[in-house]
Amino acid sequence: MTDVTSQPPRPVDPPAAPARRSLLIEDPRTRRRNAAERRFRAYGVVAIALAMGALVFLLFTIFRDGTSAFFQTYARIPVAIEAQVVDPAGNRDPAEMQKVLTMGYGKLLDNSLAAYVEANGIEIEGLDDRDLSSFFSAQARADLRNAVLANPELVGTVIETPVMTSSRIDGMFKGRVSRESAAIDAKTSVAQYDLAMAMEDRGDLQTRFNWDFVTSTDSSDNRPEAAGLGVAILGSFYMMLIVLVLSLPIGVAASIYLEEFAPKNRLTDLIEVNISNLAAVPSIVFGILGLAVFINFAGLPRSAPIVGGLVLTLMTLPTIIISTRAALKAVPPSIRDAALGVGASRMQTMFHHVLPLAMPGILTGTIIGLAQALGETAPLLLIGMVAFVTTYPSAPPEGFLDPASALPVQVFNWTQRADPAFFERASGAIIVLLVFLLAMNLLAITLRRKFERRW
Amino acid sequence: MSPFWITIAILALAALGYLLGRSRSIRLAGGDTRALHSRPTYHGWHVALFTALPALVLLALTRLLQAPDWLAPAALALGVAGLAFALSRTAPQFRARNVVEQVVRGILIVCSLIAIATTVAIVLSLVFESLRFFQMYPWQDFFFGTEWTPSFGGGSELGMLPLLWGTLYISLIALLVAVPVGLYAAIYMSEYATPRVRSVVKPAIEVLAGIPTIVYGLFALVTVGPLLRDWIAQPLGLGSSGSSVMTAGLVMGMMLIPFVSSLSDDIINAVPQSLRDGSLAMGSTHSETIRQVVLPAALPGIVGAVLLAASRAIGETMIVVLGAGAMARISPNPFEAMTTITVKIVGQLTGDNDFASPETLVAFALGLTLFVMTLGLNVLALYIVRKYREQYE
Amino acid sequence: ARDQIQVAGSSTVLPYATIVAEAFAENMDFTAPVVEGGGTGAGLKQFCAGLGENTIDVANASRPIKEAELAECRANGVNNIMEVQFGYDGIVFASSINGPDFPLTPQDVYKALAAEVVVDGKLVANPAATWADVNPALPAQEITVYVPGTKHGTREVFEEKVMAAGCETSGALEAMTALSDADKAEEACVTLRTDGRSVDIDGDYTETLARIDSNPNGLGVFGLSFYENNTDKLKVATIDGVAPSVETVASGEYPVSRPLFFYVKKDHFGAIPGLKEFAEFFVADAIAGPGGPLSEYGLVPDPELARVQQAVAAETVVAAN
Amino acid sequence: MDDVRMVERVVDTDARDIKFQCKDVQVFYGEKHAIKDVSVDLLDKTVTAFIGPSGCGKSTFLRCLNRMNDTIGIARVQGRMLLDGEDIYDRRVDPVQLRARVGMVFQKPNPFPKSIYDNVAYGPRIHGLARNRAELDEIVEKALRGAALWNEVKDRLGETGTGLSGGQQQRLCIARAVATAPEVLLMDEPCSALDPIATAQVEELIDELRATFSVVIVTHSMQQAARVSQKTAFFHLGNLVEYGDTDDIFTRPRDPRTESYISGRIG
Amino acid sequence: MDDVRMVERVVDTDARDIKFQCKDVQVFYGEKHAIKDVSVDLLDKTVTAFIGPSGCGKSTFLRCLNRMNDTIGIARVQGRMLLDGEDIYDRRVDPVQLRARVGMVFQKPNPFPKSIYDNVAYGPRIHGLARNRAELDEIVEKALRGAALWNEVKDRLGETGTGLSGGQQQRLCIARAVATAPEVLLMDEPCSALDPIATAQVEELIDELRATFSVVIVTHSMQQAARVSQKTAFFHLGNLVEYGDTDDIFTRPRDPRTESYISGRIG
Ligand SMILES: Nc1ncnc2c1ncn2[C@@H]1O[C@H](COP(=O)(O)OP(=O)(O)OP(=O)(O)O)[C@@H](O)[C@H]1O
Ligand SMILES: Nc1ncnc2c1ncn2[C@@H]1O[C@H](COP(=O)(O)OP(=O)(O)OP(=O)(O)O)[C@@H](O)[C@H]1O
Ligand SMILES: [Mg+2]
Ligand SMILES: [Mg+2]
Repeated sequence: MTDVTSQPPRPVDPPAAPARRSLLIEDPRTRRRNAAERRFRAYGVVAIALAMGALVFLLFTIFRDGTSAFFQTYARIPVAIEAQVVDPAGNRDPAEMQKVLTMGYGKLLDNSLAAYVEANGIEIEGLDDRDLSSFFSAQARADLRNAVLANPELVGTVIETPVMTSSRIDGMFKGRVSRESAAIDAKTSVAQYDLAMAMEDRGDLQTRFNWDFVTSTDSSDNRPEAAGLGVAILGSFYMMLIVLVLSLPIGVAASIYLEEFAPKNRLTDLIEVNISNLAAVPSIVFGILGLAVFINFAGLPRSAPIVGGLVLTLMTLPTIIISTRAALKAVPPSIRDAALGVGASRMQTMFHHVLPLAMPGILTGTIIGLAQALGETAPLLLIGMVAFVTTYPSAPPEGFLDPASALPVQVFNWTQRADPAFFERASGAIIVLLVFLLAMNLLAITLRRKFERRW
Repeated sequence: MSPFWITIAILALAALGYLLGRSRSIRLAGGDTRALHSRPTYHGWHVALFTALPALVLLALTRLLQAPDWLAPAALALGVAGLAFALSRTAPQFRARNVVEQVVRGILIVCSLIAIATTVAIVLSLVFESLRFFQMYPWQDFFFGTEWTPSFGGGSELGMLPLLWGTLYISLIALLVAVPVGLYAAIYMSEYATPRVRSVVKPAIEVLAGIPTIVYGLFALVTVGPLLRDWIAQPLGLGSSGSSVMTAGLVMGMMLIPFVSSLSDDIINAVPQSLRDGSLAMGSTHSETIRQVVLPAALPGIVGAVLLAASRAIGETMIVVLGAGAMARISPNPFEAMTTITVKIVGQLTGDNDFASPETLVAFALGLTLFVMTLGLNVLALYIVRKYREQYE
Repeated sequence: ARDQIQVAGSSTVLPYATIVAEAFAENMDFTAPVVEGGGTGAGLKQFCAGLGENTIDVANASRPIKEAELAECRANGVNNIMEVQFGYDGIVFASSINGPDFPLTPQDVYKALAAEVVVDGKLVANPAATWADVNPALPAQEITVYVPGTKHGTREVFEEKVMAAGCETSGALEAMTALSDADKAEEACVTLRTDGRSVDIDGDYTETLARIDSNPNGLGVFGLSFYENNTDKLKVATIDGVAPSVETVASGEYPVSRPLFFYVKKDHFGAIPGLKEFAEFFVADAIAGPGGPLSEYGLVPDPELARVQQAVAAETVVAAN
Repeated sequence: MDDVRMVERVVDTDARDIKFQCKDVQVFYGEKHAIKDVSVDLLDKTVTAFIGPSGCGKSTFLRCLNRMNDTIGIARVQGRMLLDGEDIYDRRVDPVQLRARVGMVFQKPNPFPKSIYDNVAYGPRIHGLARNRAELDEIVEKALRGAALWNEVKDRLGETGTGLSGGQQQRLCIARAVATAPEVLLMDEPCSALDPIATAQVEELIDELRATFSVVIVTHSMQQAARVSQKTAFFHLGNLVEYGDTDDIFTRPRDPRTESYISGRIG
Repeated sequence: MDDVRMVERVVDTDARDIKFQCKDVQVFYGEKHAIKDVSVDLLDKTVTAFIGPSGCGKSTFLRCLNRMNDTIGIARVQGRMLLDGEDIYDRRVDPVQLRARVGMVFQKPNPFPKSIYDNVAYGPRIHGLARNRAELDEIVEKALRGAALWNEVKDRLGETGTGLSGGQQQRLCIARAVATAPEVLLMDEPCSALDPIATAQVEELIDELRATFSVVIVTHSMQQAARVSQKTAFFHLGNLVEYGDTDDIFTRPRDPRTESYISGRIG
């Protein structure tokens, strides 16, 4: 503020007694300055409001689109396990029965549904075979097959079990499919819509909370209703475990060395610039690196969380290092002097005094770095984690080497799929990802609050 | 035994070593720890480090070089040897603290070398393919070409200038959003807000950094793009593109807010209260204090935060793809579709092109160029910080 | 040792491959294969990186492998490659369901999207602003077409089968050849305008769909299967009067389509359990045949599927030349 | 050693206006009751000294006078403090305006991490006391001269203020406060880190300032209090034990606590 | 006012060992030559006072003695400084060990933002001076009593050290330094913020410490120097002008500069 005001300056030489001014009345200059103060403060409020507004809006859209992913419609009808379909050889030999593929079990469901329609006297114009066969999820066939193979006794009986409906039927109860859209939708029909409504009236269709969405594995484009996040959650969990365990200590250690111990010379300048520069390297380049170093050179398997974790660690390091160094720099030198003065070593000064004071900044870096790592897909592209994986990785440590996908990968994949039902799933996956993020950061946020102080 | 269990065993051994070293030092001092050169804990750490470090390094090496399996248990043996050696060294006058600190220092150095190693590895993994690219495509055309039209049949124009322009343009707009908003938010949080408000708002804003970028991309595509087109671009006659530099920049700026706000907030909070008091006591308003005393003192940290945000802006793909489109173009009109280097790196690497063709290899050259450019940017930032840094106390 | 098959490559093939992988894991006693997308080029690159556990076993491709790529494969010791063409993907034009119909011809598209057209014997920047400008039979709607970006294989097909074809039938090729040489003319045929009426999409079809949602004037290029899953939002355009469907593409009536492939490392048979079974399962009638889950999803089955099945069973590899 | 430079100043208290009128002031730091029921009237154009053992609440009370305690989260102030008859804790009072009129030098020197020049020019700039650069230069020089720092720093005005010695920093802070030309100047042990010569110069400055302003000074040096002040307040454990003319306090203390503090004096 | 509590102490300089031997010490802050060619021998079991005008280099020289100047990037130290005959700037010397033996109280109080107890216990903890908690408690109490702070803080040992008054903070720092039991204690104006009673107590402490250690104290109070020290060094503009027995310096200064500084004394 070098501005020279129009207001006559108070005489300074000699300092004559100024006219009495009331504290309660603002003089023009103060008024102006206070207006600037209020503006400044208002900018802050506006900034916070903008950020919070953006957050609320995004969360609102995510929850609006994604909540329904946690619900799923099931039908409860009697299913006859017809022997001639599932056991053409008729000898109940599991090896023989296995030859009947999942596709074959569709007939059981079709027939059962037709029988149900007849038994309940439902009359719908134009209800044809296709409407019946696409009423249930392809997953239902697979479930049925697994049940029969696991228990051949079932053959020839009629079982009553919840049967997963297809995504269009499910969509009818989530507002995604209407009678009008069904009319022009190649994958469903008005007749199917009427049938679903008729079944719902009878209480045979129920939409209930769908834990499977969180626990089961991904599924193909043909059965969006069965897709789940189990593998992705495990994969993300394993990766984040690795990232946290590696990037936090390494990042903090590197910052400590560079900020406190390294001689200040060209070389350390170079390192410093270099680290900030690493933050600007597009994340996919880290994928290229991971492929070359961890898979081709070190011989780690593709699609494995360990490789993903290592790549994300490298990617997170700059964020943590930059924020940690800034936080270390901000600790007043007098604190260091005080500790050194009583004979603490530099290491002790560092770990006993400076580090705790820098902790809020370090934790912020960690929170942001991990958030970024958790949401990143591009580097995983090249190391094979943007994949369709339908087997759960085993428990650690072997699980680190098993194929897995990750939450953002699942979001990314699902938003690309053709069936609109996947969009809802992707939004649901984002909700899970955010919950995961908050859970992951909760400790850091509480810790940070504990460490925050002014001096 | 799998390497994992050997690691666990070594760590257990190190823990044992810690206890042994500690108790042995106390015993040697006859129970009076004041007779020791270093605190018993340091003796403990000394033994633990000598047990674990060589063994773990050997284990890592065997794993990396795919050495025969029997070498892995050898690591365990080495751990035992290290333990014995360190224990034998323990003596009251043994400078355990200095040894431990030297080792820790070594570890710190190794950690900071990881950053260097990463850089070297990145450069190496980019440079060979880039060379292959420049053998197929003239470098003049790449660096100075203003046309970016890759095609499958060959004969592509692969000038990077349109991409560079888009990168700079979009990043600039993103920063124009993120820096003021983030900085003001940080100032408000650390200077004005009550601790309660701050403890809620800060983590909340940080959630913005954790929302997957695809959400932002869709937000740009579905909401912001049409909004800008219908309410600003078309009425002003600036074009009718749904995706634009402005869209991507605005949305990306939103994502970057927490990068600026949270880091700056911590740094501002670390400025000693005595400086604020000094300024307030002169009759300056709170905002004058912030602008003229607090912010300059916090400058290095804030520049770091802004750099981090800029880095993210340069490296972002999804928002640009969905928000700004894929059109490589040089135009001053922010309501036109453009694209960035990073987007094209990802695009060319994941496309259907022949992987040995210049259309794919150009991704590596782009990556390398970007790397060098951001390096220059960072040197500049370092220089600025050095010049204007205000060290308090 | 790795006990699951690793597949990577074209994102057009990806949905089919996942359907197959899922069914394969369900019905056979093998671990579920891991299927990645990543693009044909990236898939083939990893495929050709060498043999062994750290490399993938199957590469999906939306185009045949190129000579250069084969050479790289060979250089890295990947010699016995089986090429399997398992079907076609139809490429369709579609617009918002609420908009008018578009009976297109390649010629219309060419005239609407070419960067430069011949007017009165001179090359001028394309002046067309509405479809009616191109062909009075078409609606007077602003031209905006969302075209796959240059990284997509679909783009190549679009350029060849729509732009180049339209260029030729409209007589523009001839006129331009007269103005310059043949090579330049061919290139000019497939050069799209850059004034914002043709918009490159580097993302996927969902992005195209979202763009049409936000700009109802838009016309987008989609895969047939994508359209079939979204008939409630999209209205498909006919080409030369033929509406795209699995049948019309299979019969060749609908002109714009491309073959889909996957490549298998024969040398991995035995080392990776179930690899050969997977290849066979992929092209089995129950899967890839008409009425199977693939065609249910929108794949156009290869009319010569039986021959393909035989070739797979016989482990026929791509001839070295 | 003869170190008492006691100047007999004729003080005519009644002729002076009351500048600050404090009534029943209480200050709490959280639970801690730091100032207990202090009532005191500070006169205009007078130097008032606050003395008392360390930790008795001198700084705390001083900080109340320009509401610097507002910046300490846990501090609570009760009671009435009138500056020229106006309650400074009134809701309508703008602390900024108050602090412009009531300047302060802190106990711990806290120069800004800026150049020496900018440190001193800071106040005049924000209050617009100079019309142009030349005037500003003049103000800065005068303030630095007043604080006895000019000769030491005139060649290095551009260097950062934090690179000064302890005593130099303290004088810089004095210069900074004086440059703003406040009506009341609160000085918390302004000479604690100064050598005798510099101390004498600062005391001279204080004496000069008294012509127009009132000055409140916290000091541990009874001699200093005696030399520069006309009024003295003695604090003990948060209480204002005695307040009166400096001469009276030092020669005829009424309270036994004052008596014992004064007589136990050494420094 | 009779404020001189001058105790005549019999000082037998020759019988004492030399603790610190400094030879041709030069200190530069960047370009600035802050200490010029200072040679001085500091004796064991002796209190040495450094006096001189503000900014003359006292703190700078003091900080050389335990290598605290290492932490200032631009500071360069030349010359030889021998502690018990060993060059403390030798490459093999561990500054940590040096600082454990040569403790320091800084000019600006700088308590850790930790509890009062932890502030004092920090040194003993890292040096392993206590075998158990009881011993540590004892050390802490003794140090705080020595620094005349115990009564004020004994009920609030868990509160943070930065919430103390200025003088309390200074005493806390003294307690912190004393608790480490160094051989040499460097004190940079340890009583500047203290009231006379506390000052007396601290001076008593210094006198006690002298029995076993050597103490170097920077002070602006000539009286204090006279009271507590046996040797005095007078610095001026970076030069060591005069060094000798305190009595001699104050009664028979040899250098005119010393003479004029002493005679101009006030505070
Ligand atoms: N960090 C620094 N950078 C640059 N110059 C410095 C620094 N510290 C001190 N100086 C300068 O060195 C000279 C000596 O400073 P020093 O702190 O030793 O003085 P001092 O004798 O302790 O004074 P005081 O009694 O005021 O504390 C002064 O002129 C000061 O300005
Ligand atoms: N921020 C604070 N939080 C808690 N207690 C405080 C704080 N500041 C001061 N106190 C306490 O309030 C009492 C009065 O402190 P004050 O700083 O006013 O003393 P003082 O008279 O200035 O002493 P000194 O001469 O040592 O500076 C002391 O007991 C001190 O410990
Ligand atoms: Mg005080
Ligand atoms: Mg000093």
